[in-house]
Amino acid sequence: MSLPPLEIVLYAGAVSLLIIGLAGLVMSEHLVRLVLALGVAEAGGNLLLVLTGFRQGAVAPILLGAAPSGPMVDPIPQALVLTAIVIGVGVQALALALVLRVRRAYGTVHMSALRARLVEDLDEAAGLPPEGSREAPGVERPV
Amino acid sequence: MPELILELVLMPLVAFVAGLGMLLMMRKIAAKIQRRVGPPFLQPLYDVVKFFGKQTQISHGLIHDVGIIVAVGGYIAAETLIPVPGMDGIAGRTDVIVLIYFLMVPSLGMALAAGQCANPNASIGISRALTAMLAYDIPFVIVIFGMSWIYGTTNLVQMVEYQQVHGWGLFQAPLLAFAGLFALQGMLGKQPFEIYVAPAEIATGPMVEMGGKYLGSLVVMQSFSLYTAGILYTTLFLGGGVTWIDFLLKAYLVVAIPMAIAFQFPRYRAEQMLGVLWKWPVLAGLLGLALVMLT
Amino acid sequence: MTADAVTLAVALPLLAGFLSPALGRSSRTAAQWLGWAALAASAAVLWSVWVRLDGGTAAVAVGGFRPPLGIAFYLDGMALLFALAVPVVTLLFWPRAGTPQQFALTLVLAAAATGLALSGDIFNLYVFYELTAVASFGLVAAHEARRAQAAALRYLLLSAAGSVLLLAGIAVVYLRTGTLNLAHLATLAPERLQDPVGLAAFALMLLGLGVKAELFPVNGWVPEVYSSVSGRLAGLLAGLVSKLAVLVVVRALVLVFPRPEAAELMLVLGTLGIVVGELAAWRARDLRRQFAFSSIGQLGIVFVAFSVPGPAGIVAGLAVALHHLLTKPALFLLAERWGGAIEGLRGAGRGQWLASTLFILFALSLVGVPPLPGFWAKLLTVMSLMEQGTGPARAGAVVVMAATVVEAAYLFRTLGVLLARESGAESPQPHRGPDLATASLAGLILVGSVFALRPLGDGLKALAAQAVDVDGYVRTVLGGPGMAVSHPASQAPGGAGGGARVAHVPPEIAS
Amino acid sequence: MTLLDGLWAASALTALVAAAFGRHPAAGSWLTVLYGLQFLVVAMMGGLSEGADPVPASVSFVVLGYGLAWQFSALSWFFAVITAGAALAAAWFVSGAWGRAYAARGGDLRLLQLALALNPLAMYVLLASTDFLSLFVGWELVSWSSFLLMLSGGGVGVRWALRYLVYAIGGAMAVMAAMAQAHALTGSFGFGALAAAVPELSAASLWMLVILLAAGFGVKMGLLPFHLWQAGAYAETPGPGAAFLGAISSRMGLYAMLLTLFGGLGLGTLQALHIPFTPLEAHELLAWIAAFTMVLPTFTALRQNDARWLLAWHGIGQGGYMLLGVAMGDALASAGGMMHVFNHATYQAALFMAVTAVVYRTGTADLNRLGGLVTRMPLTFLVLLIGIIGLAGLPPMNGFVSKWLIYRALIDEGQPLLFVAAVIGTLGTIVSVYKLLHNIFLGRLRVEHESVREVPWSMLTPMLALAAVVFVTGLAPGPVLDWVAAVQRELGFAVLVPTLGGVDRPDGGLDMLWVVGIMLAGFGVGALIFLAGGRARTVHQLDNYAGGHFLSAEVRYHYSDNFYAGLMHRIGSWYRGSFQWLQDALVSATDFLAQGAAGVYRAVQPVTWLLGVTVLALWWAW
Repeated sequence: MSLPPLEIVLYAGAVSLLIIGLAGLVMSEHLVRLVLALGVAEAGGNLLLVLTGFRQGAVAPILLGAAPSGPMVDPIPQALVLTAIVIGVGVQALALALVLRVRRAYGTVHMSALRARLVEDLDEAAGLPPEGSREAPGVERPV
Repeated sequence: MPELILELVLMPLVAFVAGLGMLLMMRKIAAKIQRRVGPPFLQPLYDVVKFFGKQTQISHGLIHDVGIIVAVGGYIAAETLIPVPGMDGIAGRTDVIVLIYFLMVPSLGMALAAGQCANPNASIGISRALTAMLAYDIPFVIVIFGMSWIYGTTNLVQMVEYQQVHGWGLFQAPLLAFAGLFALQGMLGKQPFEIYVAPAEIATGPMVEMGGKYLGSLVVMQSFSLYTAGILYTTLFLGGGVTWIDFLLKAYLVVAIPMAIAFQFPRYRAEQMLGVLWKWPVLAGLLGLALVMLT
Repeated sequence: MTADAVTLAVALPLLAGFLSPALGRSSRTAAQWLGWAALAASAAVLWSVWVRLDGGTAAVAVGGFRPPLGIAFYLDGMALLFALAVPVVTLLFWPRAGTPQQFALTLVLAAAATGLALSGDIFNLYVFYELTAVASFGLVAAHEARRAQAAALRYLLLSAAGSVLLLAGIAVVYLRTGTLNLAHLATLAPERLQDPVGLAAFALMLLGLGVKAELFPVNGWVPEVYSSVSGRLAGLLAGLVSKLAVLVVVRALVLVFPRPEAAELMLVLGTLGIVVGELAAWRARDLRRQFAFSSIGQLGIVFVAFSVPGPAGIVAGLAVALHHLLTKPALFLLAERWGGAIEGLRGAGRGQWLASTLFILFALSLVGVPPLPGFWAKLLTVMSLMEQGTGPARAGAVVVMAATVVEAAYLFRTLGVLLARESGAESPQPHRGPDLATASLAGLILVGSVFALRPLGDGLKALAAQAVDVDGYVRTVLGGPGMAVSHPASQAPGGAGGGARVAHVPPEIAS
Repeated sequence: MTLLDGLWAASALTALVAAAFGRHPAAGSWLTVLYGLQFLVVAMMGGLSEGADPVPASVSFVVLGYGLAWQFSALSWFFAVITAGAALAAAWFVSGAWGRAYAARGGDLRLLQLALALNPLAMYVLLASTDFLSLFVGWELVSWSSFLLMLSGGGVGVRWALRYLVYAIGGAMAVMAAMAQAHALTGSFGFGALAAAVPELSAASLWMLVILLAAGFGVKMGLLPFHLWQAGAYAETPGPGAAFLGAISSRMGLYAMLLTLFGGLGLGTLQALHIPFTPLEAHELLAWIAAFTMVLPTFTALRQNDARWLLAWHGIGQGGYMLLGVAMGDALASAGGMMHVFNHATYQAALFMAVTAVVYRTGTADLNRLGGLVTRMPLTFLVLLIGIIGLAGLPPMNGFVSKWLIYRALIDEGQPLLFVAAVIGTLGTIVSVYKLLHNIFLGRLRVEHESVREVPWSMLTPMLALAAVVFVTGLAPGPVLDWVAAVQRELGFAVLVPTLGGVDRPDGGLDMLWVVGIMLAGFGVGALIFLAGGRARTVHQLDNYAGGHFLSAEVRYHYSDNFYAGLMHRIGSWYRGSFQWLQDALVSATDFLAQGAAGVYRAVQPVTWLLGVTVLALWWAW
């Protein structure tokens, strides 16, 4: 598949954004950073989607009267990406709301601390002693 | 049919007499080795009569009696399973495998009787006796297998016939014959494998609570066991007998060998006995078996 | 009622979902009844369509645009079966004690899940998938305990990352084919997608959808969420939502990516999921997490079964999936009161004989004891894998069977604790009536299906034959008889004025 | 309605009555009558052992396109008659005083009765299998019903039942794999199709089938190395349940092996299947596994201090004789192996019942806490004595006949090592069962057992009946051997033509009528000789030689612990617990893997896995 250099740059940019976003999701510690990383990844995904309709030198497919001469870009991805952006924004808003509630409940915005507290909470809710060095199943082994 | 019944009566009777003779021989050999004169000719008979005639007879319960009856009766019955010159008894209807398991029944009877005595010394004796059985029976069954393989039959009558045509088993499988003799030493409970009888220490062994006719029955049982072992070995390796004279001669000779060895040895402990009997006769037996089966 | 009425099955719960908070302000009971009515109506619509189709297939072009331009609903046995399961299961697992907001979210979840089952367009699938996700985040976070919010946030981050991958996968597919309609894709796929790029697109979509479908290893949220929320919600997510995600994957696999490599990827990840899920369940120290991990393992079996090409795999996968749909939610309901540490449940089952009996029944069926349905499902899976005969398939069969041993070990170990003669320190409260009733219903269906094995088996085979009939799909959607055009007037949700987060959906449906 | 339907109906009725009225004191007798009815129905099918046509069931199903049908043949009938007899004896034993005492001690009598009734029902279903599918269905039913029976006592039994369950499911999965493999190879579940396809199958496929089937069914039989569950699971089951399980339950594994390996694949296939780089064929491999199963568990039994455990371990060992006989495959050996199923069921049930009777009276089965009971429970002693003679395989009991057939065949076949192994197993059994008998019934009676009485007739009757069967079928093995001959004919083995007393062959046959007759005559003569002596006086057990000490009730004058001290001094260090170690290692490995699996879900950020697997998947896609 031979693409024009511009498109290569554009695709590479979209994929890079996606990878940067996912890497941020893996490596970040702060909850807000995580949400931002998610935003970056989504931007990458959206860019990829909208690029699928891109044609170099093409015009917007807006039909006013006569059809324009020359190539037009594919309109469908643009419609799709609009939807995807809206969804993404909604999800990010929800995420931020949850970050706020989590901060209020746990007093931390750090993922590792949150994870540790969550596990404690889960064990407590189940009436289990915290899982420490005692590497044994909860009940006797079946055999 | 009447002939068969006569045989069935005669075979144990002969066994009894010949067995008492073997008992006498044993004591004579012991005396010779220990440079004593030894008992008179009829001493074994006197012993039996004396034991049975005793006034004080102590029983420890029904099973004590039943066990003794099984011990003696089992041997009496077993005598009809081995062919002797002129008499096959029911040997043709059974085989050597039946015989070796049949011979465990009297031992079980003795074990029952000793166990019922409620004396731990007797129980210890039985525990050792059963351990000894585990020791000597393994080489012995190897021998039985080998001889059955050679003769192509497990029928003792046919075994004798085969040997009378093709020569003695002793020459066909000398290693197996050696293993058999070794096992015989253990089977007879003679030194160095006599820990379970332990005749030198009356306090330990199955006989500790036996007296009177109980002990007398055990003497009878021993005489049967000597005779049975002798003729079984004769039948397996020495071609049985054509006439009673050569048959009994062979049987006495077979029994004399362990006797002669016995009185020159001290005693092995139970675990040592296992070690010895599981090593040399088993090795010899397996080697003999390999020679027989591969050639 | 014509086939295009099925849009109502999506629209009615959605509409009710938007009305519910407003109505709930004045009367919670009214909101609840509204929800029930919408779901019942949705079920009725789907049922009547199913009856009318009578084993046939149909396509509905929403908004009047003829495929492949517009977006389409595709109706066949498999789609309708799962679509019908949505309102029914949602009704059974209705958040009875919830707020009107929870009702709304549940209704949106039901609407989106129905759409997921019916949709014949991959971008539309993405939208419904996102809607399902958002509704489930909301439902998880609505649980009062703070651990639910933390779990919801972590769930959200993972799920959103998965969605990005799904979107990327869709972008790749569109890039290569220029279409989003599944039927159109099916015709184009043999020449455009049978290469590494196409496979990569499938991998991205599989992993993206896998988050919801509890596919290994993108299911890190499962134990956290299921042990944070109520048994009803856990049952709904584990039983229903995961199956619909699987359904979408299966559709994509059958129609667009019929390549052995694609199936193999599913097989490998499914196998690993079985291993990891069952082993983790073996070590789990409380009942909820045990069931959560066991659910991961079961979904692994579903993936493994569906990975077998041809109708045999579909039959096996459907059997396993439906069986899990029946048993696992019911087990989560039982875990509602027995949710604590397993060791603390000593003797808890004595005196609660109905619950114990149900537990035994579900455990037996999960382990696969004939003649219970679980056995037939497992047998079909193993046989289809062995029949396939390739190395990975055989390995999958071995893993399925080895997992059964582990599963039996922990389920009956737990049962042994529950029925122990001596009792624990404190005995848990007895089960709530509705929970037990729902679980009993599942148990009755389970036992009842033993007596209907023959029709069930035939039915599944018919469904599977239809599902693998790619030509039939294409014919139904792109032309020929059975195509129908829906009435724009039925697209009511646009005017419903729901929350801002979902406001973009109605135009999408109506577009 | 066929007789098989009748049998199922009778058995199902028994289960229903047990479920409904099991707790009621009078239910025991009614249930016994119902078990008697089952036995009667089985007996009415006796024509099967004389070459009558198979008895089909009138129910059949079609599920997912597979037909499910059932029928009884000579093989089924042979196992069914044992099952029905064992169930009848066990139910009779429960019906009276034992059941009441069990309920009074807090046992769940209804559960026990129900489990006891479900087991034969499941077995009748299994025994009527016609193809892999019905076999598997029946197999699972049997597994789970015996699981229920093991559970029914609660307590320690639950742990053992769970261990059993893990083994049983593992075995069942092996069977399922074999079944799916057979279906993949032949396109059908039928044994006939498999047998027909054998010539076209590769050695690898055949080996896979043989190993899967042998392992799967071997678990139930307690074949090495899958035997660790059995002793504990059977021993800790409530007494009559243990008697039933010990008698017949694990023999279902042999039935299934006979049906699939020997009937399906065929003995000839096994004999032609060569193990690379060795002189062995598949059937010899089975025989060697059987040989190890005979020897090792028997010597484990020797070390047990609990009577029930000792018997259960012997049960495992005796299973080895059955497989050895069948695997050797000639007329004598296979007859011996199959007859041993019958013989073992009779004496093992009697033995478990005798031990249960002792537990009923004394409250313990600990061999170091008993002794001297022969004076108090003479009939139970008699049953135990007859039972152990049978178990040890000594004349005149039936156990000897089946073992003799196997020994004789091994000599014919020229298998010295297997022969020696068989004899070692027997010798170990003799040594071990004497300890059982001695420590319970012989030696010194303990003070606390002075007032013990014989058990009531409701318990004695089935025990004595079983003991009588052990003796009578030893005296005249012909009828049982006739049944076995019918099975041999059905499965395509060489057929043994028996006489009433055993086997007539010139080069060493067996006529038990003569053997037993001469033995009894010998005992008679022995008794005459004994009575010729002076009249004996019975003394009290304390009137004993004690090296000068004066014995009193306080002095413990009894030898029981470490009964074979000398033997253990020699072989004690040979007990390595290797199989236990293997099992523990497997469990530990699973646990270790499970830790790793649980670790997947400990990730702080699960997106890590998402990213990782995406990269891997994309890399793989290219």
